[in-house]
Amino acid sequence: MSNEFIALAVPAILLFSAIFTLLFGFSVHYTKSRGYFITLGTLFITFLISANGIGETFTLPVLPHIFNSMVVYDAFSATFISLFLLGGFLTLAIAKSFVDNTCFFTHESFVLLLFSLFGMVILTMANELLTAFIALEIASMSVYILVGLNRNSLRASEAFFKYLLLGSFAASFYLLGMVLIYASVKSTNLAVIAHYILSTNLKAQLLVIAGSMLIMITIMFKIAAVPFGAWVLDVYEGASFPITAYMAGVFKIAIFAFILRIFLQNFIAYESLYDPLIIGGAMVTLIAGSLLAVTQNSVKKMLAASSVVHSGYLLIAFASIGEATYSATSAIIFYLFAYFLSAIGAFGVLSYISKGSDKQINYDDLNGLAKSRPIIAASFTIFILSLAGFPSTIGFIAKFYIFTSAIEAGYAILAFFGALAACVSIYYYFKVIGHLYFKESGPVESLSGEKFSLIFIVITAIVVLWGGVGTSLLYDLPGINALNDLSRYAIGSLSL
Amino acid sequence: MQNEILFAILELISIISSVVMISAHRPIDSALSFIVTLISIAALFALVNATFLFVVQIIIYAGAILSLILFIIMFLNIKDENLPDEKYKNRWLLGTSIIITPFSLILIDLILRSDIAVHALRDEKFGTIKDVGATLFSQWVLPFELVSILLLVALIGAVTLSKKEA
Amino acid sequence: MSLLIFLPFITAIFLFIVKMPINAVKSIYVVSTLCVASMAIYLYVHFDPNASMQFIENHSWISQYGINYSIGVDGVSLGIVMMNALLMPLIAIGLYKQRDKKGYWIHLLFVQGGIMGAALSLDLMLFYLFWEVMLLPIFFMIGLYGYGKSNFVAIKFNIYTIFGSLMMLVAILYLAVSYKEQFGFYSFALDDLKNLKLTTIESLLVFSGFMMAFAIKIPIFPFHTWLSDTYRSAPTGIVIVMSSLMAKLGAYAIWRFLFTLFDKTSHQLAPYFIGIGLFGLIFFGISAMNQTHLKRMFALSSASHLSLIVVGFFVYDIYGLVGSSYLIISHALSSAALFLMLAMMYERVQTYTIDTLGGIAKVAPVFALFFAFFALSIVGVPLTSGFVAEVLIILGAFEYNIYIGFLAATTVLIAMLFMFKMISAVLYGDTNERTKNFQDLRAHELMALIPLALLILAMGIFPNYFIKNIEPTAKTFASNKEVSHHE
Amino acid sequence: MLKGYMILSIILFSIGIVGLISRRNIIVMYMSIELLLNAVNLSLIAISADLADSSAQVMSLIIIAIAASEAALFMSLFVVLFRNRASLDVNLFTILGGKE
Amino acid sequence: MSTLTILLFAPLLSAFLIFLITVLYSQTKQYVYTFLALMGSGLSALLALYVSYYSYFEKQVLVTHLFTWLNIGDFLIEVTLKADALSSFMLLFVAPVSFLIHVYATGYMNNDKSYGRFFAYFNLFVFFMLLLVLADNPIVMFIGWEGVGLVSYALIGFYYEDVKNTYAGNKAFIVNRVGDFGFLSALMLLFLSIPLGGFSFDNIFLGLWLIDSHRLTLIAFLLFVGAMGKSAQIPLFVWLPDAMAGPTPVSALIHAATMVTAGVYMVARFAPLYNMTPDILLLIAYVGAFSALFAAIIATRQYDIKKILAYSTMSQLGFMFMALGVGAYSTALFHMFTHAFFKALLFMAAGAIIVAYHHKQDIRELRGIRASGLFILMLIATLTITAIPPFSAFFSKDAIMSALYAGHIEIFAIAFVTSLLTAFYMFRMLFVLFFSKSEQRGQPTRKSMLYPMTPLTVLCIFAGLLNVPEIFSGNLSVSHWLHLADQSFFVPHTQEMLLMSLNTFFTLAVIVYTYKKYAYTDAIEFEKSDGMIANKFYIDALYTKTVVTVLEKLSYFFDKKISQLLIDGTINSMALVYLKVGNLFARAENGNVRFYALYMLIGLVSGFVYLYWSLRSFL
Repeated sequence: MSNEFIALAVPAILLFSAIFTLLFGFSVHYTKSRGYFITLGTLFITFLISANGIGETFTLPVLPHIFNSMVVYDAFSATFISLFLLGGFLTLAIAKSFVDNTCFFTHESFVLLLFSLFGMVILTMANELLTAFIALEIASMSVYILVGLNRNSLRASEAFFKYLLLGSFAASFYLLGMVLIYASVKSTNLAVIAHYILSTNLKAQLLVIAGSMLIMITIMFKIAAVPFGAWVLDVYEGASFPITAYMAGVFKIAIFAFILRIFLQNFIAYESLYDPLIIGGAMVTLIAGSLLAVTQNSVKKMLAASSVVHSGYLLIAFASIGEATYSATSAIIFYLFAYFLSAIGAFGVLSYISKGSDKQINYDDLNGLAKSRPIIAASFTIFILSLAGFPSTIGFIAKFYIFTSAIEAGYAILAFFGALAACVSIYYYFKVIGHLYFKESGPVESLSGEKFSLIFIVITAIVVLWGGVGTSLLYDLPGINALNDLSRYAIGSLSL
Repeated sequence: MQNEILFAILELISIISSVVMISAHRPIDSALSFIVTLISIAALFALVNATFLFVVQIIIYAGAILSLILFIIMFLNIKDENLPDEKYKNRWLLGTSIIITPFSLILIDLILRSDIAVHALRDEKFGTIKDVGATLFSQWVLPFELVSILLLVALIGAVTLSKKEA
Repeated sequence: MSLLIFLPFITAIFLFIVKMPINAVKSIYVVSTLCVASMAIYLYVHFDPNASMQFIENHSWISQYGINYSIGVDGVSLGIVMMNALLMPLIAIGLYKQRDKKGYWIHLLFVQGGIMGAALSLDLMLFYLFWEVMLLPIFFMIGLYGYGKSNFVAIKFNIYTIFGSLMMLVAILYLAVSYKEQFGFYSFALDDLKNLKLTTIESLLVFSGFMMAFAIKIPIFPFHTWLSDTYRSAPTGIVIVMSSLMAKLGAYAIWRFLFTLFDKTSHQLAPYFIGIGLFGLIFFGISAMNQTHLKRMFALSSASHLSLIVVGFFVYDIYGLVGSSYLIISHALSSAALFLMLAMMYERVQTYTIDTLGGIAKVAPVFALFFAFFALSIVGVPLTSGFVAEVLIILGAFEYNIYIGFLAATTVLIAMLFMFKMISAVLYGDTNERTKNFQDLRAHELMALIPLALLILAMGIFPNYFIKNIEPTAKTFASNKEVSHHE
Repeated sequence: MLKGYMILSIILFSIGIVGLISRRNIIVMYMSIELLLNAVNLSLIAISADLADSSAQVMSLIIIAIAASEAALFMSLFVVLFRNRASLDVNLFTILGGKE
Repeated sequence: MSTLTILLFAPLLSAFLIFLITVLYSQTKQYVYTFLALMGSGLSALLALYVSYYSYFEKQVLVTHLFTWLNIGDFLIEVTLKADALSSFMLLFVAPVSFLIHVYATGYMNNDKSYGRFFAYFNLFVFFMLLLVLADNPIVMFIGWEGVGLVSYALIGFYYEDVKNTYAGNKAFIVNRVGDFGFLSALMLLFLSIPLGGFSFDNIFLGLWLIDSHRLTLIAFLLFVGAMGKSAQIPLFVWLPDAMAGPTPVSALIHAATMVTAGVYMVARFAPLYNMTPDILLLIAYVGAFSALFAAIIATRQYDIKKILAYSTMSQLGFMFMALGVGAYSTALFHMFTHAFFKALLFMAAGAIIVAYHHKQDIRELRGIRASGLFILMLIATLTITAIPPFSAFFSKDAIMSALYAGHIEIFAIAFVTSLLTAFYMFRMLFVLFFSKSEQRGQPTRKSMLYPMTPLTVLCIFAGLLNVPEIFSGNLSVSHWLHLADQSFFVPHTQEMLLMSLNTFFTLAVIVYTYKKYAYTDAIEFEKSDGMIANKFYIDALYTKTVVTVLEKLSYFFDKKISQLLIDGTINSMALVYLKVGNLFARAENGNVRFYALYMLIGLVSGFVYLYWSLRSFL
């Protein structure tokens, strides 16, 4: 049932729901939990709708006459939209206890969340540079605000400030890049650009190359690749846990949806030009992220720094796209999925432990958690293992794909490098587990058990495990194979 | 020829005023010189017959945004002692300029090397409100609508963030 | 046969979920491991020595990448499987009165499953999965139930071993990708990958990737520094697993993977590894001499013997191969028994330090007898299985090169250097405050030790019965050598 | 002419970047960002004129709108920051980051 | 169940039963052990006599195949018992002497709290010794060989409450193992050099001629290293004196009569091989000669009664090796035969003295004991060892002397000096013990200890008759029976007679001199106990310095310096450096947003520079 209606339904429902919540928020009937469940329900419904479209290859320009072919709905976007809608859903579901415990999480937050998802949906579907930019801005701006929501917190406001300033700075590169491309191509439509690149010689493409470089830099900023990702530690630290999870897991997916589309459709021709840059970037990112992660005392900052490392892994696959398009792309998709599950789980657990407070969770705050909350500790362990890429978790399979694609592309050295970074990551990840299990706790605080969040944490943990060992032996459940198929359909729908 | 001379003058004005903007110590000076930059840019718009955009630039930038900045500066009542004491400002300016030079030069070089000019003939309608409007609503409906959402988001954000504590 | 792998897992998960008293946990553990043991014995009885790979199971797992769940057993892995199946229940029986933590037993079950899986895997990815997975419970057990700076040690051990594993992972992936380039599709199956043609440099690099993992796990010479601290800190169950099973698995993997995949490279590098092995044999043996901590001493002693095993493998003739396989089993039995006894001793005197012990033979003659017996079986006195293995390895070494042979033969001297001193200091002499109330072995402890002792004796007196299952497999490898030499 | 505009645009863009990085005053930083956007707009208009096509002008218009929305956020940011810190010195906003 | 099987396994079974009873029920009455122990060894002694009889008179070889021990590739090891002449000859004295010492031990160990354990070991020892003797291939022989060493280790450290005893045991086993290292290496080389399948003695000897002579020399040498260890020859003799820490029956059985002679047996066993390597034979002769002399010299300054006997054992073993070295294998064996009797007797008597006199062992403290029975026994044994005719050793030693005389005169000279020294130190001990002005009375000796000495005394006197040389119109029946690959040599009868008389004369002279010196004097008290001789030529100290200390230093160096400091230190410092760099790097993450922007700018600029650089060819 993949027709225009569905293509429009998802953003429309999100938009509608956002505005409804905004208005409903002013009504006397509004309570936080109502707002919460409206949002959650919206996410769930939209996820179901978009998930309907995945699993086959199709391309569908949405209202091409009205929208001037600026958005396109294809298997690629459907896959990504489903992914981050699911991500948003899980984030919100796990954040239930956090939402309940904090006062700054008002109805505007739900509205902004929905708007940001709307922006991501459009970003994923965008087939035109300016549209993509606006969508990106919608999403990022919502996230900026979400970061700064807790305006009484110095940390939050500072994080907001940094994110906003640097984000705007980075965004202007995109615009400059767009203009440079436009100056050459005389159009901003991706398909036209692709055609231009294929049909002209390199001399005519100098500005296109420079422009694509600038656009890439914005993207690198968003996915926090070194040296453009210096903000990530501070912002993640300042933001509240669910928002951090949202940024780390969900937002990244949308960014990658766009970067993959634009790279695969247009700039793959410059692959040999870019590869050294991306490889260098991947290496620097891996090194810097690993270095940062080992020095952190706060678990949250450690996870933030490690998300830089994960960007490094993604860049490895990204570098391999030119030589091993299919496997690298599906590796990226799988990795994003794996990472968002694990990161959302890990941050979710932290937010669950923090009970909505602004407190920084240090390693020592985890001491003895295994005794007081064994299930939480076990789930946390699973997420951590998955982040570390330990076998039998989804994170391992993801790394496996990344390394395979790197080797397939002839960059065995990158895979080696990634392995080294993974080895270092063992240290800081297992430190967490060590604190969870091996250290005696101080006075045990009783955690008010929010069942709802707990259930979703556990479900996420189980999915993480299943993603690691899931086989097609049990035919009823989609396993690793199913995800692979999915990404294949998704890539197939791009006009390569 | 006349255009070229005008361009050169405006170019100089805009560059100088923007340099002043980034180097002035007090924000109010920066803001004022920024207005000069904006107006000169608007004039550059006009130079190529982009009349509508000339108007928009004047109204929105020089009028609205800059007023807002000035308003904020005054509203916050920033005194001189609240201003950062920028001891190493000039060093920073110099250093950053040196760092950025390759970037600028490379881009300028690329622009000079590439063959982008079409020299299409402009008809009379060009740059008028009608022309721009027609293009906007025939080809750029979606971005236009999206921008409205963006503004809504910004609005919500601004309201939420600057709200006093409940 | 999958049940061998998954029964421990299933039991572990069951134990984890269901709340029950600790004795029930132990009983279920014992029953489950005994089930595994009986299945393993069934396997052994029905094992056909002359067929190569048997009891094969094959299911598709990640089909795009040609990763299969594929397991099977041959003469080499049989030993590991048997040891794994037999030692695990004995640990519980021997330590029945100790270790009243449910997690301890659950983790041990996980380890068993992991080792079983790794020993049976014929698919490299599957092997890697199990190889890594068994680290986790080990990590937990060291951290949770260990002694001293267990937290630090656990993390250090983990980083050490995972470093090796990751190198192996890259190597495995490289193989699979090369396979795809040459044959058009991915495969991680051992049988497929051995058809690969790699350039010398490639195979050298990939080989070292694999070897890194195995070398750390075994450990051979410069990669051993995790060893003594880890053994010292780890709880008994894990020490037994590490010395008897995990390290042996590393040695086994050399045969299973390196020799299968890199026949030529293995031969080219054999002299170096023999050199390292011999050096390790002597180095570790001599290092062990001055140790005062019993577990450290046995750690180094294990390392010494494992180096000998490596030598045996790399001399790569039938005697070396069979001898090493036999030493894997034999040393597994002996060291398991010794570490079990150390745990029993620790329970009684709360110390591992040699200097604080003495005179145990006087108060606990049976304990002393068993302890001495197992210690001697490590030294490799005749009638114990270690003797047979050492003779074969030495024979193999002599066949390889006479000087190598002499160096390998020093093994009959090395182990004695510390073992006899240790026996004297621990068992003999007069009793002191700590040891004067040393209680002799209890019934359940005997139940665990007697089978080990009998097995060691049986393997020492009637080796042929046991070796006939290993020999045909070794023969095919040794004859491969002939072929590749002629090439 | 087009190239001249674009070169000017690049120069202004560079000046904006320099201002953003060199200045500690947050308001000046904001204005530098606005300068970046204006630089982009300048190019767009030039292209538009060169092409005699008003699409680029529309884009420029949209960019102005985006700038406006950013302005809204920045304004509220100033308010929040000044309320919390009573200063606009960027160097003081470093409670995040670094090692605690 | 063949005879040989029963012969071999009877002691094992009784050892096992005794052991089981000890473990299961510690209150068992002593006579149960006694019964079991004597049954085991007695049965095998009887059967051994039968087998020897069978072999001697019927000239039959008994063979029993038990099972296949190992069959890999060409390495086929069958556990087969084979009683050929040589084995039967060994059985002839090993099993009966063992039995007698068992009987003796029942008295000696009476009321010892580890009575059961003792006999378990003892019977186990007999089993291994028989296995060694009966083995028909070197690997099984090696098993027995190591087995006796092992039991010897356990028995030396029998009184383990004193750690020193166990250290003596350790020393014995370790030094023995050095020999075994050689033995095992030799066997491996031998196997690999022989192209034929199977590894029994017969096969080996069949294939010998195919082996390259250098290789063969090496093998022979390594085999001899094994023999050196077991038979306490220079340089691997240091364990034997210390081994006297065990109970006296142990010394009698293991370190005098049986185990230490295994080296001689082994060399004799490999006689065909040695005959092909004359260099090594010469080496053996010299090693034997020097060992004999060396031990005899040391023995002259020893005061511990058992140590004197230990050195004399070493010395006698030296004689045997001299004989082996000149190819007189059966002569060596025959000396071993007589040696078993007189040395066992000496030890038993010494043990009886020790038991009677409150476990004193120093002859200076034991001076003037009054025990006529023991004196007679001791005297006979001492006369035997000094080869006074017509005691048995006269025949055996004389045969050796004449063989040496025929072969190597210089070795003969050494042997001659040694035999004089033997007379000196043996009689020194005898005179100091029994001929003294002072007087000591001890407890009476138990019957069970005295009785087994009687047959030994008889054998001491008459065993020589079994191999009476031609000169006394004998027919060398033992030599003929053994039928070894002896090298023939010829000494004219007159010369031989002369030698004998010379020998006897000088020996008697030495005895007289000794009597003068030690009987009823205090000469023993004035001997310096700190000279070179008394300190055993500092050989022990030398070994400690060179081997033990070096090893300990090395151990320290390996563990602390290389492992912990070098390797682990490197790894740890790598981690530390990493952390340091991380901290340094974290400084860059200073929270200042301008710096973040600067990093971005740097990234941007470098990206563009790279781009420009790589596009340069198109520009």
